[in-house]
Amino acid sequence: MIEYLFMLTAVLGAILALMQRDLLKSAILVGISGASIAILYQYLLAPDVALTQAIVGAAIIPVFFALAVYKTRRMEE
Amino acid sequence: MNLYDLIVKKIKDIQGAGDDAAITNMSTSSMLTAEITLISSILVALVMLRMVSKILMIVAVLVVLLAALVAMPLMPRFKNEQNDSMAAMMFYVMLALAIVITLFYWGNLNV
Amino acid sequence: MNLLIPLMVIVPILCALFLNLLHKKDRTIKTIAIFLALVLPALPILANYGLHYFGGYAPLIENPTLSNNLPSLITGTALNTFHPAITYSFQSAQKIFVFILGLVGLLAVFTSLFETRRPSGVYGYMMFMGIAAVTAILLTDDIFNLYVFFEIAALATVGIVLVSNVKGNYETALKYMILGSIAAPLLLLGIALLLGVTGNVNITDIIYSLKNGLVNPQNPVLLMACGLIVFGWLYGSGLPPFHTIKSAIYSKALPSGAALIQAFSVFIFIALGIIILRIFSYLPFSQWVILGVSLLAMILGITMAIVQTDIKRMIGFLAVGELGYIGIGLGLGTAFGITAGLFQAVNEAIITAFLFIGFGTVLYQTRVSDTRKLGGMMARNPVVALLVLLAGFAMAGVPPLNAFQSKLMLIQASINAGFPELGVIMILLSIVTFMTFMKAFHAVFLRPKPADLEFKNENIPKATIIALVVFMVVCIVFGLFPQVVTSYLQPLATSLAGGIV
Amino acid sequence: MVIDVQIASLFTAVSLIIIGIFAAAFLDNLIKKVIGLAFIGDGVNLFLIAMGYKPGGIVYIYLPGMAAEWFSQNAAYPLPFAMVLTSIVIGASTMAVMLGIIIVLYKKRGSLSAKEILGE
Repeated sequence: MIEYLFMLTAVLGAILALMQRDLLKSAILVGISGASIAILYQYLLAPDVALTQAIVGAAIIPVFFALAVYKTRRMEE
Repeated sequence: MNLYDLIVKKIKDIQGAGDDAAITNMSTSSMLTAEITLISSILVALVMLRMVSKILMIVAVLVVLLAALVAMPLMPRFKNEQNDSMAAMMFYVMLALAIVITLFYWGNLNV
Repeated sequence: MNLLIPLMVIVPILCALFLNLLHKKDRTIKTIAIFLALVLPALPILANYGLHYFGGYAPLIENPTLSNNLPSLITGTALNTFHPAITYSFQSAQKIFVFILGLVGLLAVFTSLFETRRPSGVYGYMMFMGIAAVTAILLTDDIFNLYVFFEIAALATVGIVLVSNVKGNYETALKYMILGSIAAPLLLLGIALLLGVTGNVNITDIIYSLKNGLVNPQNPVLLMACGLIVFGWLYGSGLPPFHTIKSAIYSKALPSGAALIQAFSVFIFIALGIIILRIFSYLPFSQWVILGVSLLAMILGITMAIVQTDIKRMIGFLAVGELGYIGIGLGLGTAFGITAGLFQAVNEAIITAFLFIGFGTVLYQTRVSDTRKLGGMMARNPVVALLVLLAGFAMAGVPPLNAFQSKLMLIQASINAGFPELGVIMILLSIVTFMTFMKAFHAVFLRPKPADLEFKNENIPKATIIALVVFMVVCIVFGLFPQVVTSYLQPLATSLAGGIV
Repeated sequence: MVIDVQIASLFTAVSLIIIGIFAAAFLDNLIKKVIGLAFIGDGVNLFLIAMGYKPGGIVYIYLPGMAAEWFSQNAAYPLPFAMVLTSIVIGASTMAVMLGIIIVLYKKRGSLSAKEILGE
């Protein structure tokens, strides 16, 4: 049953990430969405992909975005 | 005012005041060539509709010919339409995606 | 098992990786790079035809020692014939394509080594990586492997544009990447749908499943997959609506890079087009879509080329327009038409590279690409002017040169297939192509030199002229002896037209 | 009524793709555009994974003691999973290149607006 919750957080995280004016918050929400997808992969019987997605989707990509925001500007004009 | 001046004036009107590129002899003649090529190749391509129905072909060729004559300098508009801005490109990409999917999905199911 | 087949992909990757280790030893790098680049066109000539299974996993039917111990659940069904490994297939058509790609790559690398100040660096890396990726796209029989190398080729293209230092290159590269990041995942989605229906990513196996009734070919999901793969094809080869971004990409790269990128587009066009024809030729609609898109590409590309004032942009649009000719050949669906289309692809890859590098000498000397500010180059370099003129003749299809043969074949094929209108349009657009080229040629070479035109570099490197002469020789040889190429392309065309793959 | 997990994941994937395309097409901020593109990639990956899922199946690891036939009927289909591993890495590297270009453009032009930077 809990997998439906993660589907919901994945989609909600995506929508919320695009609605933020603060780009750093968006980066974090991208991480939340990526992490929910990683857990979803675990439920869909793909534990090895889940591991990769947990590292790439929940850690590396948000860090990329955070670094880009740090090098440019935090608030959307 | 002779015909050449009329064409130059019309091209200038469509390009608008924002474009500072001078309208030279060369650019006008290339615009004209492009215009004629565009209209003639579209008309010839429309003749291929005869595969579907001959009457449809005749009607389509006449309608497109009339429309092209009425809206005559098409090429400046075409050039403006195919500019390098992201928004225009994205619009056409989305349009193409929609057309391709629809054509393949409905076109093949209902043949 | 033929070891030279994987080497065609591995050699350029090794070049890309190891040449930069020798940084600062310029002479050594030049020698090694030229030697290794010479290997690129030589490999396909030396290699024998065959299939290469990565990891050595041949289909069970060819591997009796393994299949003896397996239950009949596996050996008794279609699983017995499926390809478990990533398969590279090297046949006669691939031989000529990889050879031409290697030749264009060799000459582009050769030119860039002497035109750029530093022979080692990111530029060479990206060029070799792109060559490796496109070679793999041509060879692979595995549609997911194709997607991976498709992405690598796109990244290499972006890399070639980024290092060029032309004004506005970053903006164009970013636009290309954003559009690519929409189109490439959708191509993957198409592949995913295909995988979901057939359970396979090997193209031969997918066709086997479709032909032998393992899956229903009229499944709507397959239609969706075909649409998405066609969309990825539009992006990969720069057909409308991607023609504006693709021609912008050509114009923002250095001339040698642009010559290479257009060869990438041509060969991606061919590779994906062949795949669409192989898998989906049973849908009558697929051929109509290929024809329609090609017609649109021809008309839009060539009419847009006339009104450009920047030489590189003009050749970029012409290159897109010429893609339409190939597509018409493929879309006609007859063996003769497909042969003509593939022959036109080979010719176009050479001629457009010839034009880019030829006009590149002007850019090298003056750093100006606007036709309105150029002039009088004929007096400085009559030899180069003559070579560029020959390139223009070749593109327009003037008799003794190669595109004449392929365009003639295309027109004959379109008349034989019952579409004389296509022949008329092709002749019309050839004439306009010639006029466009002559306009640029007049503005750059024949007109008196404007007073304010300055020369940054006095002399054209000998290497560039050698490259141009090689291109000219290839054009003339292919023009006089078209059977040399068409005999290689015929088997593939016949199998595509007959639907027996 | 409970919807099947597989169908629900496919719908999640499609909605992620649609959200991503929407963001890439309509949002003006370049970083937001790239975030949208990341969602398109995620959605396609999830689609592939959901395709390999087998309801009530097991993870595709062949342990000693399993009967081969039982395993082949109950294990998830591992081919798409192997593809997704590659696809995730490709997506991440593309993203990194795009963000790098955006940083350079910001240094040059001092803006993150697509209208300003990627206009004509």
